[in-house]
Amino acid sequence: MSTRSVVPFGPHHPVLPEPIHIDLVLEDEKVVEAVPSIGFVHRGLEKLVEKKDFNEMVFVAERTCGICSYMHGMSYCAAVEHVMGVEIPERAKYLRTVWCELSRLHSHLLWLGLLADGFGFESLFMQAWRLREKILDMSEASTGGRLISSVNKIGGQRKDVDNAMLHSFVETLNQLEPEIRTMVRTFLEDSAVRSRLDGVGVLSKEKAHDLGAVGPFLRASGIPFDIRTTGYLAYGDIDFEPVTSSEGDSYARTAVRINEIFQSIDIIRQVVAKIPDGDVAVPVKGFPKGEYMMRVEQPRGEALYYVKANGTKFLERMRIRTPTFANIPPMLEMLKGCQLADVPMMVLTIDPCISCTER
Amino acid sequence: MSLFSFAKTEFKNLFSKPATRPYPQQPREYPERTRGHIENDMDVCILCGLCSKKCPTGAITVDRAGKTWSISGFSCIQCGYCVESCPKKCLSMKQSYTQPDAQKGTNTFVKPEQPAPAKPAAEAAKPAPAPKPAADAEKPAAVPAVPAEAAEPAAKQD
Amino acid sequence: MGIIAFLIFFPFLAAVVLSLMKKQSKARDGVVIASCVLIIAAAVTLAVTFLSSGRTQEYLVEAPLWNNLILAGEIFLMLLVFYYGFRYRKYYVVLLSAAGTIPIVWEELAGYGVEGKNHITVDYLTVIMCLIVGVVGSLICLYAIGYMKDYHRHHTEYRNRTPFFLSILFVFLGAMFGLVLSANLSWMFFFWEITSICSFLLIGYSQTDIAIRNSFRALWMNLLGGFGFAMAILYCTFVLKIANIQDLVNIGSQNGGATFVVVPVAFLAFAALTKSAQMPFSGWLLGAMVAPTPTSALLHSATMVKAGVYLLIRLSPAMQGTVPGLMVVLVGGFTFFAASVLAISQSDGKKVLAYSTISNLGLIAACAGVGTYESAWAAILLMIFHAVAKSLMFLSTGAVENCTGSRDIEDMHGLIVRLPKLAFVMIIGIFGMYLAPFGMLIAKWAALKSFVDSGNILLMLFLAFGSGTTMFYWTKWLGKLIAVPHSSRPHPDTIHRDERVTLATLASLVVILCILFPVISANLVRPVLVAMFHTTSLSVITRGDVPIMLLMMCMIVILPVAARLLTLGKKNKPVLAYMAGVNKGDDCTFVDSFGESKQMYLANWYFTDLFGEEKILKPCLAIAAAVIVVLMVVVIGGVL
Amino acid sequence: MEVWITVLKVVLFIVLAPFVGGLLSGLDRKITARFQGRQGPPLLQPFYDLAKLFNKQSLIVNKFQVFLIGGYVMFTVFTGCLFFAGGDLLLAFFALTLGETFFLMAAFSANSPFSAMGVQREMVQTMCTEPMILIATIGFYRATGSFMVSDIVKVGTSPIVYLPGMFIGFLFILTIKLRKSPFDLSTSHHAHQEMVKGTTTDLTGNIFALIELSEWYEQVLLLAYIALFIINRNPWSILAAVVVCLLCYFLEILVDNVFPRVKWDKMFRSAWIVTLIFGGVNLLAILFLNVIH
Amino acid sequence: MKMSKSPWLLHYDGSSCNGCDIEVLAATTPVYDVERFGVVNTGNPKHADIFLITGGVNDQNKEVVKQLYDQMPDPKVVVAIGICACDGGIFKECYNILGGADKVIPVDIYVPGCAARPEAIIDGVVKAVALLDQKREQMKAAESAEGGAEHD
Amino acid sequence: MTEQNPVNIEVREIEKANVLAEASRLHNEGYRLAQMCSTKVEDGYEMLYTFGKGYDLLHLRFTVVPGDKMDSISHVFPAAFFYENEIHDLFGVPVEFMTIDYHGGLYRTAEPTPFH
Ligand code: SF4
Ligand code: SF4
Ligand code: SF4
Ligand code: SF4
Ligand code: SF4
Ligand code: SF4
Ligand code: SF4
Ligand code: SF4
Repeated sequence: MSTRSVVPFGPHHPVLPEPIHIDLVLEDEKVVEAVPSIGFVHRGLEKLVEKKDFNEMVFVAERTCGICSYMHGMSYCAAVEHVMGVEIPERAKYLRTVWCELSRLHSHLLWLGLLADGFGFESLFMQAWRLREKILDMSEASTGGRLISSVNKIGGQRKDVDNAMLHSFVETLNQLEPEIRTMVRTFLEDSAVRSRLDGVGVLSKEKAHDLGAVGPFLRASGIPFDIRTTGYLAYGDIDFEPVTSSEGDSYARTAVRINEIFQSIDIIRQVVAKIPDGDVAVPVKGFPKGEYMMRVEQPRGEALYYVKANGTKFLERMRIRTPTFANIPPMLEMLKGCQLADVPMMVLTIDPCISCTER
Repeated sequence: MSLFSFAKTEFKNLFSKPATRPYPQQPREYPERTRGHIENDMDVCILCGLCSKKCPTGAITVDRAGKTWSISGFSCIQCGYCVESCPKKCLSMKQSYTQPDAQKGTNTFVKPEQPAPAKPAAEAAKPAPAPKPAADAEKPAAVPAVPAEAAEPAAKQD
Repeated sequence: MGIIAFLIFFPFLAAVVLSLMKKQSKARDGVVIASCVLIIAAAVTLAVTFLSSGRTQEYLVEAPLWNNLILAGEIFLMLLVFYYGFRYRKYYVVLLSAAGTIPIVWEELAGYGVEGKNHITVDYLTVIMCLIVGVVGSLICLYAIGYMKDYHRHHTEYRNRTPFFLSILFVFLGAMFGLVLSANLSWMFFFWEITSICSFLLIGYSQTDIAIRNSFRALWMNLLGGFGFAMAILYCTFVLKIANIQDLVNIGSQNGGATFVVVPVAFLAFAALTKSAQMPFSGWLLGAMVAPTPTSALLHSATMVKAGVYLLIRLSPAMQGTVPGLMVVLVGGFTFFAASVLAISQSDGKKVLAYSTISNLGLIAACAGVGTYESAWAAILLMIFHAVAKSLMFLSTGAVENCTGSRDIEDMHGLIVRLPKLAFVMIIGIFGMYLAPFGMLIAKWAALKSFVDSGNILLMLFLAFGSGTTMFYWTKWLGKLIAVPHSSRPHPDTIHRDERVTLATLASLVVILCILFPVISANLVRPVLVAMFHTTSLSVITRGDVPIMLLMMCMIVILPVAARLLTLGKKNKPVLAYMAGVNKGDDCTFVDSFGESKQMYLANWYFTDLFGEEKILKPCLAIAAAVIVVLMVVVIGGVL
Repeated sequence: MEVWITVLKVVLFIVLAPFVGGLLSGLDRKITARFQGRQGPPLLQPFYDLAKLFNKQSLIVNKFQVFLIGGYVMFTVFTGCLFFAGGDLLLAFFALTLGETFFLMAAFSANSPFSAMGVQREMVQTMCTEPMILIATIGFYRATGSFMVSDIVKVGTSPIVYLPGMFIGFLFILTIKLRKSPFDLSTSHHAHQEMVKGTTTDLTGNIFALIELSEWYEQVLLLAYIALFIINRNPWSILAAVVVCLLCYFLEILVDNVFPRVKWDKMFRSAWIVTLIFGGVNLLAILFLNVIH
Repeated sequence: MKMSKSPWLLHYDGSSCNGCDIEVLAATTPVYDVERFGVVNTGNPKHADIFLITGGVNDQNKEVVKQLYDQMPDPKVVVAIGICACDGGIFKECYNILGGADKVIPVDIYVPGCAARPEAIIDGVVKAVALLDQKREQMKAAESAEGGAEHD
Repeated sequence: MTEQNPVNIEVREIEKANVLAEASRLHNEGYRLAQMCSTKVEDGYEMLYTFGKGYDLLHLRFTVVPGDKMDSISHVFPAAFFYENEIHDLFGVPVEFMTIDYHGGLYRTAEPTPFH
């Protein structure tokens, strides 16, 4: 008889906040085979286009995922705006950029916490989430929701944020930055933490490219691919470089996300300094017709929002290719041969969002 | 590379006040924009039903005949779309959220018969001893609020 | 005297009779059963008569006839090896056999032989050995009756040579009795060589390629040991002018560490190390697994390897603080540790048992090598308990194999449900191997104390680390047995009555020995030590600890009742095992990634990357070999 | 008289140890929370938990579990009694191993994936800690001339003077024994992990409560072992021992909170290396100095 | 001693959008710190007293939800967190959403909100905890009622 | 209000039979898979495959008539298996020769092939 164990990992599993199931075949602690399964949170929201008109769909889109909720809503709106040929006001673009980066901040801090939880460092998890609360407070103050912002609409933003508040955000971020820096030192320099990250789950540059990885996952393998550099929203006016790292291991992915935290803070500072005055929305009339594929850089990587409309108030098709969907095949590549204790690491270092993956 | 790199933060935490908010002992102040629950100024509402049509989750029920407007806090996603869509601007988003409960109650507002002298009667009501929720959960949002009647006498009294 | 002659000759007689009974029949079974009963009775009689007199008895002071017979026997054995060596073209065994036997024969024929005082001695140690060989050995033979029937039913591809097999088993027993009763080194040598050849024949029983390869490995290693034995005899004859082992020991212990006695002691110790399968000679015992289970049981528990440690214990007083002592201590201690580490990576039940035997013998050897009163006490107790518990383990593993077709530990998953009785017996066996308050542990405890007192830090470390690894491999086996998979059905229990009797007897012996250990210690072991060390040291286990251990024993017995009390008033509701929410409802399958059901499987850990044979066996052998070579060179160099 | 004092000690242990253990756990949780910038649970929380667990329905996977856990509890408590009665350290160690084996068997018998994986790790943990405990025990013997606790506490100089390395080594494996990060590999006490709850995954209600309870006993026992390093003939040394125990416990809490969970192989290697270096070298030193003889 | 002093949580994400999930997690972190109430986030149904479920149920996870619920020892309460878990929320018209958690298991407390904020989750847990004591009493009563007959 | 832009992505229409050949060609040119999407249209299912090279996207479109099968491109682009299983499970379009075939088990929906 073989000395291999066959065990289910998930869908319920305390280390995975979201349900994902993996059939694990183990030899001692070594993973020799891993077949994933999703579908536990599949709702079928893409098909809601038949029941909700294209305006209402904003609320559905933002609930594709509660973490980068804002970005989902925004991407959807942007896609429809493109189809309809609507140009939104500059101030709205800048505001969208601020909220996008706030989302990225809270998402990355959240992820850092989950990663810490995944390798059993509870205090670090607590610290990360404690700092994250400050970001959520900003979200709540500006949008009225901690996670689900409900400020997007086709044609711009439903709410403006006055400059005083924006500057207070920058102020808060300035205070937060050194605290975050102190915390991330543990991720980056603590040798015990390094022992869990270094060389774990290496994804080579070639594999990362061929298997279609996106986001920090891809950038950590040395490919400077960041859709923000294409200059949508206000990114064209902002000075930033994609963060990359070359090792392609879990440590590199952690380091990339950490550097992106500081990059986001910097982007917000630049945006607030440059934000023009004016309206935050334009009126939109008529129904969309045509198709468009919107590309945005979400915290987890590039998301594609494909919208196809036929001139009625109901869209013909909305399809979301989320970053995690693209990242699962390369993740499988990493799982083989890792240790059981690394399985959560592997899953977490792609920063999975099963909710949006399954929609 | 270091060990115990986190100890400094820990000791700092140990000797400073915890970050914990003493909720619920101390009620929480919410920012002005916080989206909690919806209230209706029934003096102004014309029961046109537009809000109910726009609501993405069908949380609002407008009963023209019974002159009531009700909202299920357990269906509302606090998107504020109704507030935006209402032609009379009588809806408002309050900061406090609907309280958790053992039943998925609805909040019913009754249109005053006369131009009301006092404030509108808003009553959070729930079905009294209520059967197990699982049983009546088929389409909770669409169920015309049972407490409408229950709330009515109260409203009529003043 | 008569009883001694009976013990030595009767097994040979039984062997001859059995080899003539070609057909499987009730009569043959009857002969085996009768012989076993007679042997046990004889061994017990010997013990009783001896204990009632309590004096060391010596026989056959003058025995030229017997000397010549034994000489002839030695030549015969050599020729037998020649035959097999030429037949299978393994010429190195021929060489080794010749190198060992010819000098002895020459020495005897040329008249250099020294007349010892006596040829046969009965003392406490002999009696203990006779009891082990007689009782455990006979039980194994008894077990073999039923086992061999099943064996050939399962393995139709092998030629059925059961009569041959059974007769060799008895020859083996006879040789063992001869070995332990002999006082004369040449006589011992003769019986020593018989056991080598018997094991060779038994290991090669199935005559498959692997069996033949392994049997020759066993043969050459043991012949190498035999060669060492021969060298010791020559040295004793020519330099010391003695022929009896006891004389050697006496000289040795009186002239502790003097170079002139050290040489034969070293050679004998070397021989004993090969026979008790210490590293680097562990290979032969592992290879012995290919043989039918009774062989392994016999080799591992009652005979063969015990011959090695018996010799070491005999030599023990002469080894204290000497270079051979150091050699035995280091090799034994190291083997104890290394073999227990190696056992972790094995899933084959018999292989785990084999490594465990090697490991335990290492401990016994180390104790003997330390050569103090306490350590010898530990060594003897270890030997007794090991013989019983290990034979139980081997036989029950064999029974499981015959019932389920596999002896892999992984396949014993849930045995407690499938074969409850066998599993229970096995659990007793495993408890007996390493847990308090059972015998092995008590002995290990004493060993530890003696090591601590001897101040040998390496031994202390070996023991400390080795007990950790020992715990690991036994516990995971235990765990496999006790797992309760819900949908398992009881497996048809096909073990024969003879097997059942044997297993039940051995299992009870494990428990009884544990309870009776103070008695055994006082009445059997202590006198041995007194004779050896001429002192009466304090009891090794502090007096207060004995009742505590008996208390622990009682606690284990009353546990079921206590467990009931602890949960009194509670109704325990059965529920499915947690399987991440996808338990299919039978605790054995789960909903897999494709939405279908998949069989869950829970394997133990084996750490092959860390402790695998490929990884560490060679280095371990090399280390042990280096120790032996270096210290042998030191010993021999000291004389030259 | 002697006998009655011993009996009294045993009874005191049986009665008081859970309180001490529970309080220590409560302290642990409180300090941990404060380390994390949280307010944390009440100090008596562990007792509430225990009471709750005893009040829960007990769901079992099979009936062997109950029996085996019973064995675990009995022998853990028994070990403590033996220790506090001034018994033989080695015997106490063996009894503890026996108890541990029952615990392992209970986890095995559940036949569920997470219990099974947890128990494999638990065995590795035992393999990591056993050598150090044995070596420290040997150290006590070489330093004081006896394996008996009752004799060890009567020595003139605290054993720690001769056994500083052993003390450090023991502290190291104490982290494993107390299931603290970085070594809480088999039953995650704190942050979540791949093992779910490992060995205790399939234990519920009062059976699980018994596990908690025996962990308290074990905690007290382990700290008493630490105290053994300090105590000598001078009665004041008992106070010193209590202080040292508390400090050690605090240190363990700190370690628990500043480490991620390491992988089993790292634990295994580090535990053995520490044992070899601190335990082995110390042992060599006292053998060399031949402290007692 | 009251059950309510030591409520241990099991959290399962039905088919939520993560919004409520991470709020549940947030409730355990320093700013909200539900451990003040003795809450431990166990992650193991067999140790849990309170089942926090977020998101609605779909065809693939309903068995999982049921199984987790069944593996919890009595007394136990279920708290549905967020609109999705209350009635399917914005996804209730999706083809793969059966509805709220009460479609498969009895829900004791509903916590509204999209996403339910940590304060609401705390309120929900506090309400649930009170129920635990009640259920324990009922359990005891039931036990003593059938007690004599059942004991063997 | 501005004129609505009818098509604002560049799409290359191809034949269903050529999909594997086209995919291989793109793979050789250094493209990687960005997404695969199916849309239910009147005469069947419209497949939109998107490939990326650097920041450029390239779309291929073809139609599968109901009841017809299509070839998997997962041997060329390994990540495709995930998209293809999704298309199979949600739209009911059989995909042949996928590297990992869930046989309809990727999404175990109450209603099979809801987009059918
Ligand atoms: S990674 Fe996914 S599962 Fe984890 S918290 Fe974020 S959204 Fe939830
Ligand atoms: S990738 Fe995940 S977190 Fe980001 S928007 Fe999508 S669902 Fe939300
Ligand atoms: S839309 Fe406004 S006026 Fe009309 S029913 Fe709703 S609240 Fe009343
Ligand atoms: S806030 Fe949104 S969900 Fe709530 S009632 Fe208004 S429209 Fe409906
Ligand atoms: S499936 Fe279950 S019953 Fe069958 S062999 Fe495996 S564990 Fe035993
Ligand atoms: S209630 Fe809202 S936030 Fe919560 S899971 Fe549902 S959609 Fe997400
Ligand atoms: S769902 Fe069934 S019928 Fe439809 S394509 Fe797949 S296999 Fe064919
Ligand atoms: S999944 Fe199965 S049914 Fe569907 S195409 Fe593949 S083989 Fe055919």
